[in-house]
Amino acid sequence: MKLIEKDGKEVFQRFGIPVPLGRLVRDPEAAAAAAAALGGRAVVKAQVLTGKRGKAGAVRLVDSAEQASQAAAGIIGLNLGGEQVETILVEERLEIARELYAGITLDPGRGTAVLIFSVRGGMDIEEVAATAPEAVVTMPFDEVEPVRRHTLYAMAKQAGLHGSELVVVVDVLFRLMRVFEDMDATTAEINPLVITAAGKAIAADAKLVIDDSALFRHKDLIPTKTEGLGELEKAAQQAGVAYVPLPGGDVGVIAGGAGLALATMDTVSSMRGRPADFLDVGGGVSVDRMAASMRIVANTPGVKGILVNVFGGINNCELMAKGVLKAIDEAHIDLPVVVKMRGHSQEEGWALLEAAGFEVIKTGTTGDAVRLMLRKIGERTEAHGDLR
Amino acid sequence: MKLIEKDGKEVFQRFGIPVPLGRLVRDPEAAAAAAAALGGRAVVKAQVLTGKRGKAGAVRLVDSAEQASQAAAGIIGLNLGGEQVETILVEERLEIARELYAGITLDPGRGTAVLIFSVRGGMDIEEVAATAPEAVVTMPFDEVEPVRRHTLYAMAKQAGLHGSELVVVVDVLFRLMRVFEDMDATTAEINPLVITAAGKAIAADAKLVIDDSALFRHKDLIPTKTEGLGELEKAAQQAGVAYVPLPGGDVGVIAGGAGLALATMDTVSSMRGRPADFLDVGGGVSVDRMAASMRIVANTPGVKGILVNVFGGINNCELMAKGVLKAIDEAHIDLPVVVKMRGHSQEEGWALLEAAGFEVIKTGTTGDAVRLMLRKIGERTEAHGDLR
Amino acid sequence: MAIFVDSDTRIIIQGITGTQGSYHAKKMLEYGAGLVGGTSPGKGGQVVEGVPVFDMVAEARDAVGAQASMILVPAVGVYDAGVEAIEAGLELVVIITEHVPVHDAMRLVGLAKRRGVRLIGPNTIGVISPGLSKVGIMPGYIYSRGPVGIVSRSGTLTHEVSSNLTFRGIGQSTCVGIGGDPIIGTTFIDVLAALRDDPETKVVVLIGEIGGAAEERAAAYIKDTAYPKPVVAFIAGQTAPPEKRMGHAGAIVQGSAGTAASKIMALTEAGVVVSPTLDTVLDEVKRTLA
Amino acid sequence: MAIFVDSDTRIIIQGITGTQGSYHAKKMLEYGAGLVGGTSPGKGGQVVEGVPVFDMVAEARDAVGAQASMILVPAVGVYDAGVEAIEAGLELVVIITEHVPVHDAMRLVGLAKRRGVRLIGPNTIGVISPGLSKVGIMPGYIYSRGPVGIVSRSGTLTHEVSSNLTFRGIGQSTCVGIGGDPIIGTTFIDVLAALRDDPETKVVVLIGEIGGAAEERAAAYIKDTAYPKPVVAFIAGQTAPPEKRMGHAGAIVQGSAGTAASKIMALTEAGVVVSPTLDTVLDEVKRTLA
Repeated sequence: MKLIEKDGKEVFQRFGIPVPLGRLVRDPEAAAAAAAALGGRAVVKAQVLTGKRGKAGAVRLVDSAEQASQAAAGIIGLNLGGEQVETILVEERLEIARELYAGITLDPGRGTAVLIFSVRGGMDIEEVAATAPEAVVTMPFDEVEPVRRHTLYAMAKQAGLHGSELVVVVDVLFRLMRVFEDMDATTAEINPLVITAAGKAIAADAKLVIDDSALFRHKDLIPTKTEGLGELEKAAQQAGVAYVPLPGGDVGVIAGGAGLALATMDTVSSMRGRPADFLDVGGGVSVDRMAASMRIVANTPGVKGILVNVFGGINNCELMAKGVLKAIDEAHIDLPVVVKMRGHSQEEGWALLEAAGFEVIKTGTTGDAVRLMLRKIGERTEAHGDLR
Repeated sequence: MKLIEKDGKEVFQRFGIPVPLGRLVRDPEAAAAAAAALGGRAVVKAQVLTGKRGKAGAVRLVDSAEQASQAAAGIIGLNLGGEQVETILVEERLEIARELYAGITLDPGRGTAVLIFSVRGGMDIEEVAATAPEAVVTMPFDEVEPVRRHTLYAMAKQAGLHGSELVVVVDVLFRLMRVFEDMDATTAEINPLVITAAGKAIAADAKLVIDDSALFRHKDLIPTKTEGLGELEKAAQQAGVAYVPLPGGDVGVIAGGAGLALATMDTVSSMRGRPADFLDVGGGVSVDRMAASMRIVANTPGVKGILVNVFGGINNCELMAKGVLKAIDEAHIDLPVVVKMRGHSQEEGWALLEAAGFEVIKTGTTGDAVRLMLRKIGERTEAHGDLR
Repeated sequence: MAIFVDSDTRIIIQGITGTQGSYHAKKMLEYGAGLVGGTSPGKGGQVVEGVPVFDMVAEARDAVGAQASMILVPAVGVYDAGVEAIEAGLELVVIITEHVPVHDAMRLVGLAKRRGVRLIGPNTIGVISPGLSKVGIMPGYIYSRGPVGIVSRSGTLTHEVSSNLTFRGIGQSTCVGIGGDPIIGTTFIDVLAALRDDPETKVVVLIGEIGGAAEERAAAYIKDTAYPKPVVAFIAGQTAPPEKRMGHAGAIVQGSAGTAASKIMALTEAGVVVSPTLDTVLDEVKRTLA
Repeated sequence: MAIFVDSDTRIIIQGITGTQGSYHAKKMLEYGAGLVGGTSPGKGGQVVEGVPVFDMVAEARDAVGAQASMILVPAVGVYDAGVEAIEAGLELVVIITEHVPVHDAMRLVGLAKRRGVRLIGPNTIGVISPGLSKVGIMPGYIYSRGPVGIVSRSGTLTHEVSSNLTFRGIGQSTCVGIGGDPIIGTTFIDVLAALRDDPETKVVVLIGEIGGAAEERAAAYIKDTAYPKPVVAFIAGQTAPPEKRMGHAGAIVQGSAGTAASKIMALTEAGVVVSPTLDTVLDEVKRTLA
């Protein structure tokens, strides 16, 4: 779960990381009031989950309440990478002496997390990492043993800090480690970590992503904004399946396992079909979850046929077959359906589907299944030629 | 800091340990209402910090709101070991199948903490430990490495648990470990840990003591009741000195260090004097802290003279001498004062005191100082013989 | 020969009394795997599918000589179960459960490394040495014994490729699902290293997918070690739209890796035959074996 | 000879730039102790009383060969400072600070044990080998070199007994304040064991107080090991009113120990001469030495 900057900063603050004063607002009047409360001099920032803000003009410096109102009016409603700006943060402007970078994320290659720090923070940290790797220090850790404050001192010195900056920055790093661990974060990042003219370290931005699988440990975390989901995506979330609609496609894909779903989509594309979605039913599929998956894909715009490509491994072919049939029956799905299914309880699953008149791919490949699907869609389209 | 049962249970609950439903009340009417809300059947328990409740009749079972009112009236105002009952807890009555014991405390001998568990809980756990030590299992731990759930399973099995009881009890033990560690407890105890007829494990009592030195980490902990302090004790707490008045004494004692304070008291007693207090000024003594100590002891009932027995180690003789003189000057203390002082800045301290006309014990023993103090008190008493 | 598990491996299931646990106990026994017991705290003394249930892994280790564990408990209990298996000194721990918190996975991977325990998963179908044994949930009869070693991030793609091979008469030495999560105990490289020393394995099939840099690292390993066996690879998600990213930290760790193009290029440069589609994997394997 | 610290010991002060730190740096140098530096994060490069300040203990270890550290930072920072000293591999770590959270102390004691580091304190005056060196805050000139080893829970009682001995011409080999907190790194028994093997120490003075069971454990050690040197003991608080207790757990750990009577009886039974008053300790020591 991604958090908007302000929500991330509130978590940071709870862990003792200094953040600028600021307020979330939703209209120009409130922005003006918030800026006035800060003495007029402020930063106005779009609060979005994914889009890039800097170059899009969605972060603006203002010197008065009036300017804040204008800035807010200019930012609210902007579309940043497909995301509409609804909320903005009006925030204290810092007297910046230096901009550093601090980030923690997973390092799958090591099977650990990694703390990344650089005295060259700001917008271009990825470029720094690529062009001047010596300016970026990294420290892997796996939470089995605690990371010590003195270890962070050694790291920050290696990065070139000294004196009182060393102390204030290490304190932020130490607390950021706690945020990362205690909040089950997959990313906890401060860019820039500002050293003010007065020598304080303040998190001028916050990027915090919480592991979805660990949200049960953070029930008190109520985000201001979550990713905007369409109706079908909400239904998918509720059903517990991973679903992404793909505009312009016509072959509905339901697969067991993300890898198989991707490969099925690839196979469709390789045969000049167009997948209409990615849907992974996940493990431990019930009749209802399978039926829900069928309904979601059937309702995905443009879908002309549904290809079900599943295995009885952690799942059970009989239950999945029942789910397919339940959806067809109850939701009156009138689309060609091809099921490729094998594994645990395959005989039972096959029997149910065949009794209902469906053709089942038993030992054929995904390619065989896709071919059949495309043929069926083609036949149907020809038959309904007048509907084109 | 000791917590009353109800405060302890609220901490337990926050950590997921099941506790009975209950409400704190301060009068019989509220007790009746609380019992009625529980269906009439309830337990009414005095909420005190130190006194023993069971045998004093301060825990009563009731079957109706009316009985709860009567029980509350009988308990409120009781004096339990010097402590007045002001608050009572009206609590759900559990269907008790078994009573177990679970406690965690420090084990100074090992330099660790120790988890203590027994399937023979209830009132007499100390006797069980003394007479049937095999019925009590213990596990030392020092928080350097985490205690695992499977380790607790092994311990609980060793204590004789099995089946679903094993699961519910280990869950409570695991959470109690978290209470102990995360809350900086010096004692976290559940006696009895009740297994209900329905097979649940519920903390029917709570004894929780938080390390005073770690309270800075628990600023959100607002106890319902803290130990009742007299005016002088409050002044001592504010000044940051350890102070206990001793009724019936006449020799005021101010010492640096608890051990020296105790030994000074012992020396007074061994010479047939009667110490009027225990006061340890602690380390890093300022002029003001020393002056406050002087004022507190001068105002302790019965005090006829003040014996100051300190060292310049972590403290400084000059500052301490200034504090003594400041108090005598500003608070017009007209009592014989004997100062035994040596160590860092002793020359400066001695000079100040001698310039003000005080006799200083420089190389003499505590015995020498006490002898002089008693002689001075004796002289003063004789001189004021008419005041006897 | 096989890697990680063979007919002598004494296996338990943690969570054997659950629906999944008891179901897969039955399937493992039907397959002939050496399932010798299971655990479920508070259920010690029960019997599931004829094998004894213990409260604790250490008891199973002492009583029935457990060497390997398959963890089938709900995600919330995986950390405790994993720590228990690792600290009981088992040799192989396979975590089937999906949606395990990634910090829990990371701590388990760290503990397993320190203790020298082979941890596979989480979020995996497990490992099968067809015809000998399995510590996994794969349907046994779509696998068959033979010369192809398979390593995959995707469980169902492992089923797909193995079953397609099986139906065409080509068997497998050992198939390892390493799991689809970002932090896993056993990587492509670990499995490649083990398969290298397995005389029965003549060709290795590596099944990857977009995201992360595991395939790029595997490619580097194959190149750096001049890997002595032919490797056929397939990357799923070649036509998927690119993922949106948040923050720079992940980008710094990952560099330019993650896309299908990056992976295919890295593998190709390492001398791996990258199959353009899923179905052509079969042809590539056949050709390589010929 | 001396225990724990002698004239060769290379000492640093953690927190040397603070009021207490710089004051005691001066006092240690005046005493001739081998103070070679100090630490204070962010103050690396400064100089205090002529010795260099470092940001980190490891730097002091590498640059000036620090072997021992005296920690004089505020209570809230003691845990980090202690961990740093222990993990830098120093041999002796003395925590002077009082009011250290007991869980912090416990974790430090645990770490020091695992690493084989001699940890003294917290809440102690430290250790002095009179005339040679000290890692402590005691006023040096009330101590003098001689045959009496002293171990005490109370810092000021150590000053008292040592100064009384000094003023009467009896010196000390090493005096150790073990600290007044419930959880401490070095116990009576640890010091007794070290003094036993110190040829210069002819008699041991053990200064205890009411509460806890440390004196009872020391008595058991003296008895069980047939301790070869005479021990003179004093227990402070014989006339103090009994403390109120809460909960049973402490009572179970402690049993009947804790009162002056219990301690005096245990020590007497172990063959220790227990001095009835503070002043008579001197007479007992004199008699024992005669």
